[in-house]
Amino acid sequence: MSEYLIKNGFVFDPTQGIKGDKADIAVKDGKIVKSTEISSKAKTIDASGKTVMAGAVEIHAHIAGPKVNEGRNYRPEDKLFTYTPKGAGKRMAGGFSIPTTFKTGYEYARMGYTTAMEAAMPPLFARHVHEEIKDTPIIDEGAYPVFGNNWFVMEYLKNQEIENTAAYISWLLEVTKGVAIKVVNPGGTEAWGWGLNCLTIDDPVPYFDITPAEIVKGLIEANEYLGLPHSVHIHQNSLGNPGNYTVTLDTLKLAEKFKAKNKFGREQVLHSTHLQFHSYGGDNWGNFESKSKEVMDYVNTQKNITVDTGCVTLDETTTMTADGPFEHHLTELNHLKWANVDVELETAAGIVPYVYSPDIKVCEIQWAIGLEIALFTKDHMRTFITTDHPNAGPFIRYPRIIKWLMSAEARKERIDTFKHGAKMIEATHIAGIDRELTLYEIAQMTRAGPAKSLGMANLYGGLAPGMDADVVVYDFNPNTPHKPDDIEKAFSRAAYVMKTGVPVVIDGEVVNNGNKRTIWVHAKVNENPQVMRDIKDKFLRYYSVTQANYDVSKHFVPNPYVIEVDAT
Amino acid sequence: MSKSVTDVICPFCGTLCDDLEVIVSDDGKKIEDIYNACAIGAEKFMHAQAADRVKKPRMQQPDGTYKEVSYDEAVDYTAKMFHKARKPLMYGWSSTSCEAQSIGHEIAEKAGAIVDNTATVCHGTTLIAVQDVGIPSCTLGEIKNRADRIIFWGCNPCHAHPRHQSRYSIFPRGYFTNKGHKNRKMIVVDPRDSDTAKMADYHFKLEQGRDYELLSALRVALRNEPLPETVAGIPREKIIEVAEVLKSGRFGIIFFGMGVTQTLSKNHNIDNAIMLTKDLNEFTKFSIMAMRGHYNVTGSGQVLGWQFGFPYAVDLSRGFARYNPGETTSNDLLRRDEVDAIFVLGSDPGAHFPISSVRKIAKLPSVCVDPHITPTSEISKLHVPVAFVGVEVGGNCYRMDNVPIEARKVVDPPEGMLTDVEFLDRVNKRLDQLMGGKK
Amino acid sequence: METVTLTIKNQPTLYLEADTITPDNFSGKKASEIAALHAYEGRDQVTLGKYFEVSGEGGATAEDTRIVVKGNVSRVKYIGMKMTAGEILIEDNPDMYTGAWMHGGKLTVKGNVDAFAGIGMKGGEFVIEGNAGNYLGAAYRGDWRGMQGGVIRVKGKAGSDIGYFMNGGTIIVHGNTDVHVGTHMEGGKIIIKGNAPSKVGGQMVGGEIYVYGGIDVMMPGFKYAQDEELEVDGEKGNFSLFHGDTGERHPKRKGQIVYGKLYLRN
Amino acid sequence: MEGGKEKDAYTKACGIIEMDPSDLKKLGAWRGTNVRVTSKYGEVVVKAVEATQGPHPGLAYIPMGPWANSVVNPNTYSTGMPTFKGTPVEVEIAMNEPVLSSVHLVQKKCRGEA
Repeated sequence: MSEYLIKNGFVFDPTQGIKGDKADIAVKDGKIVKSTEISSKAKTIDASGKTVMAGAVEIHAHIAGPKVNEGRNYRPEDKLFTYTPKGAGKRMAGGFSIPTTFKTGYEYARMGYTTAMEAAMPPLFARHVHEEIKDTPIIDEGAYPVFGNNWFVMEYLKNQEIENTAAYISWLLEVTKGVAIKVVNPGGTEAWGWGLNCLTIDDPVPYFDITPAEIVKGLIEANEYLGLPHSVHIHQNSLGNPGNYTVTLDTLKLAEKFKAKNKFGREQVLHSTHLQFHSYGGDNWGNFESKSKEVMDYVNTQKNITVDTGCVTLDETTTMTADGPFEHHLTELNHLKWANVDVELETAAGIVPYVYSPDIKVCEIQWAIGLEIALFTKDHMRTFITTDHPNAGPFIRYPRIIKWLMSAEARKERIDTFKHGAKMIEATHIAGIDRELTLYEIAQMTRAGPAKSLGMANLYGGLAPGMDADVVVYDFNPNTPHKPDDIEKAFSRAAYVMKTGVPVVIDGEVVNNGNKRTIWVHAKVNENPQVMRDIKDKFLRYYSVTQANYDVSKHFVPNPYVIEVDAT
Repeated sequence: MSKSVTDVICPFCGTLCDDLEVIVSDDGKKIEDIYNACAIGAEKFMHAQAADRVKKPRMQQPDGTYKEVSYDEAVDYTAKMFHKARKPLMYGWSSTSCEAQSIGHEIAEKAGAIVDNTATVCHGTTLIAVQDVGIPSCTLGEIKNRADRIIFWGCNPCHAHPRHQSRYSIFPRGYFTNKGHKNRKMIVVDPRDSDTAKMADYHFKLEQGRDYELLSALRVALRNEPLPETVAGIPREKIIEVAEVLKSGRFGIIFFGMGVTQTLSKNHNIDNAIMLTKDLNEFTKFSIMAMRGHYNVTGSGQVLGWQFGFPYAVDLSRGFARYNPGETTSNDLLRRDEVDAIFVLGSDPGAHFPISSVRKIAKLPSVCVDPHITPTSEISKLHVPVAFVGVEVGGNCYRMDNVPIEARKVVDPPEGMLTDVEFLDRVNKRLDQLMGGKK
Repeated sequence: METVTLTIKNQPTLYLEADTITPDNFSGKKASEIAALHAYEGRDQVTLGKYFEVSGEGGATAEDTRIVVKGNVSRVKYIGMKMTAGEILIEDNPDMYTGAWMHGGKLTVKGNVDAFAGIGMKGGEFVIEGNAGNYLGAAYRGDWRGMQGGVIRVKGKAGSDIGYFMNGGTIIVHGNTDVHVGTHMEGGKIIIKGNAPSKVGGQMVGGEIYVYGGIDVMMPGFKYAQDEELEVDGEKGNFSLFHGDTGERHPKRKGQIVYGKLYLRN
Repeated sequence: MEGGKEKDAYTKACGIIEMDPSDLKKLGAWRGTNVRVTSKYGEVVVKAVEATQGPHPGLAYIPMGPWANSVVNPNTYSTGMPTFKGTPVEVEIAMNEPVLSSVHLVQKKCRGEA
């Protein structure tokens, strides 16, 4: 079988605490092994003078499924003049903010990302999500089904029925081939069924007689009852509104009384996603300001929380979220085309294009807040880089974000070209921060950290023997002088990427479609006839499909990696 | 002994009913009875059983008659047609599975083809409108559970989507609509007294071709701006009254069909209907949905979407994807002589295109893949019969509200009959051979 | 200024996509280099030289380059696409996308143009001495940013959907148009010296439309404001001003609602 | 329609023109009379029937299929969609001319025989 030795690179691996030491990485049959375990026939990859890291792990992006595809189909202008023609073994690839599935796989791989999580799967549309995942080459993928506005969940949690909630979650993860519990605007999206919303954690959900706080607490409890690999993954109430940081702190505090219970080494009970959108002060767009410090001061003290940034990249992009009422609010602000889908018994989704302009003060402030969250972080194993792709910007901008985080000079250059630079500086902290993150911290934020938060640290995000051989070489020498743009360039086009032992990218170009897997979680629970009866009843009375036609059959997941959990 | 297959998906219209029960003979070869289907759906299943069904590919002869050929010859002819053509049109894709569509797209990339589906003559203009102004919509279960205001604009579900009203829109009792149709007010806009219009609480019998003006008038009424005495033949007072009815509901929906998409103004009609829906969301909750025709035209748009980024009329000729209805749409391509071969699968342009376009098809190298004999098959150079998707072979499909539902196999196809997927797969491999690893 | 003359010598059997025919691409090139520029017929990559006799050479810059296209080019698309400066004169009838996404310079067509001419136009001067097809000066599908600037003048008549999603610039049509003029218009000016049948200014948010001839059926969302004496395209006239489309959202400026303006010549 | 397009049932369902009874009377036609429908774009022989979903004087309706498509306006206004609805037509009695089946009609039109 295949053996490789990646020699003489500067290795950054937080799982082993390696901080740029020169080291060799040995690979045998798709796994990392000790150098002594490979034969002399191993193929050598010379990484001298270059940076070596594990394959990066995307914890939150919208890359597959109904709303992503609606975004593609309703934005022909997003494809105009962006296409890359087909090549040997490569399909044609196009789209800027919402790339085609082929382009999604190719572009992640070229940046050294080897695993990605689709952040919001509407259960009724799970089959669609998996069809797209199947057509996304190279990267391992999983998807989070949404639970925060689900009628079963709200009805069980209204009566504090944790065991029933857990049994329903276990059933849904299995039939949808899902990974984790995603919560989007808890209660607010159900309220949107009537054109309403829940803007604080205590706003009652119409008809269901429950509050967002009760939904979140109940789902955390059910998650830990099951011991799932990942924690509850939350997009909080009141996203995108001035002054919402108090709602954010209220929600985060809900996690305080829970403790992580799982066999996967995960320590947090709540992952709070795209925190940038939730760290706003002021009470209108005129006095809008950053509250990243207040939010991160709290996050830094709480070991049971992980977060991702949701950095604004200052591009024209396409916002899409299961937060239906937010997208309606946004289209009323920018008057751009609005798509919405309410999904029976489960969730909703909205889509609106958005132009983050460096000439608009609010956009400049949003840019600063995203970076501040990363820069105020004390433990980079708990804060991860995302753009909430494509909401705050397309994922292809990660190298640029890394540049901004690693270089105060690069940040200053950007600020200098802002139209409202002085006003932006007044409303944020960014100009006063001279911190520059290290490659080790970047490896924590993009590899080891997200893998640990996902409960997949045994597979991904590190280079220790026994882990999957996802190895990336960047043409970047940390020990020689460089310009900020060199960082962006190196991280945009990896010199070498290996996915589970197969070289997939060489010199920034895709050379192989790899052996992509779909990850899902099988959580075993005790038989629960009541929940099975409830499910049958809801399908008979309220769903528009029969229960027998709801399951995602196995052939939609042709190369699965199933994580087993036993909660019996 | 007969056996019963339950939860069967109906491969007829975009309603994609998934509760059919089919009674099948013990050997799994014959359909004996069908429950829950509408008359048209039942006929579709029974047609698969017709004794005079064509079972072998047929090649057109110089005198216009057809001669049986083998599947090998059919594969070879088709692959050679793609190899030779410089801009072939691959049309149809609406009555087949997503799996077949996906292989078709691989062939299209290699051949530099244009992939267009039946939306081009049904809801293509809807897709243009969605690209211009978006679309607030929902799944059909939302309507069943919540809707109290239902508009049918330029569509006649009583005939075209027979179970739509009983399953989703008018009669069912849902979570918040436990009185069924008594909870709902029904408004129909149609120049004719259609059977659907006869059931309505309000019927706007508008002048043909004035949908755009009437939609605008409703939007003007919502903003309390002045209106002319009549618009599209409808008195001002009626327009204002209906605007109030729409505002006063708690959850409304506009269903629209080809009466608006094919009428003058076309995409603009839908555009304005969508904007009316958006406006209504300032007062209450409102959605809008296209009454899609073929059972998997929606799926074709989805697969094209994630693979290329456009829902129909996708031009791959230059090695990358482009899209512009008016240029890359089948009827414009045929009218302007832009294509040099045509491959049809899962539709019948011979029956559904204007005769001027059909004449162009008859002149081109052409392959028609269809279980039936159709006007298209009888003017094509090659007709390839295949198994019926949804009856003799399964596969994924998308309902009119984009909900994916996997069609089931109910009976075996006749012996030796290929499926769409199998035929396309063989053409794809043959094309690879012809191209010698290039392209 | 240097002149390059392209004379068509072979007709494509399909259509020729010749987006390389711009002063920007021709500048600094000799005839042989221009003949070697790429074009497409179906999936085949070809050269301009296969279809055109090329004489003369490009100027030092696009600004110094003039292109004359001679012969039957009714099967040639994309002439002048994205041109930023210089001049093109097309003596016959080019096909679709003539002057599409044009930024600057001057493009003159002696004959007629087919659909999508001048879509997404940002600047420059585009004169069509014959007739124009549909979607003249319109937005590309899905884009809310249609024509932004520049002037399009049609001496003959125009098709449907002219100035769709228009944001700026001017379109002048001396003859009649088909349905849908300035739909979703937010800025700029459309002047129609002939008739426009119906659906004029539908969903218009801002901008100005002038119609000298008649409109068969007015959109319901236009309300009469006042009569105005105006100078339009160099001539004076008396116009009735209508505000609309009142079914659409409209911004407010200094407390006043800003409507789209539809002027009908009295 | 789903029973087979070469079959008589398809011709019976779609090879027709639904007309208002008053228009039929004006034309001097009865239910079931064959008529020739002519537009700017072509002509076709179909069977006149009384509109079931009416009344609508002046408005006639050929449901779908090659009969309708022999006379519709193919202009797409650069949208891809022919203008299937709202084509002005003239109707005259054509008592002795047959209504062709869909397959024969299309074949004949393509050969330039009809």
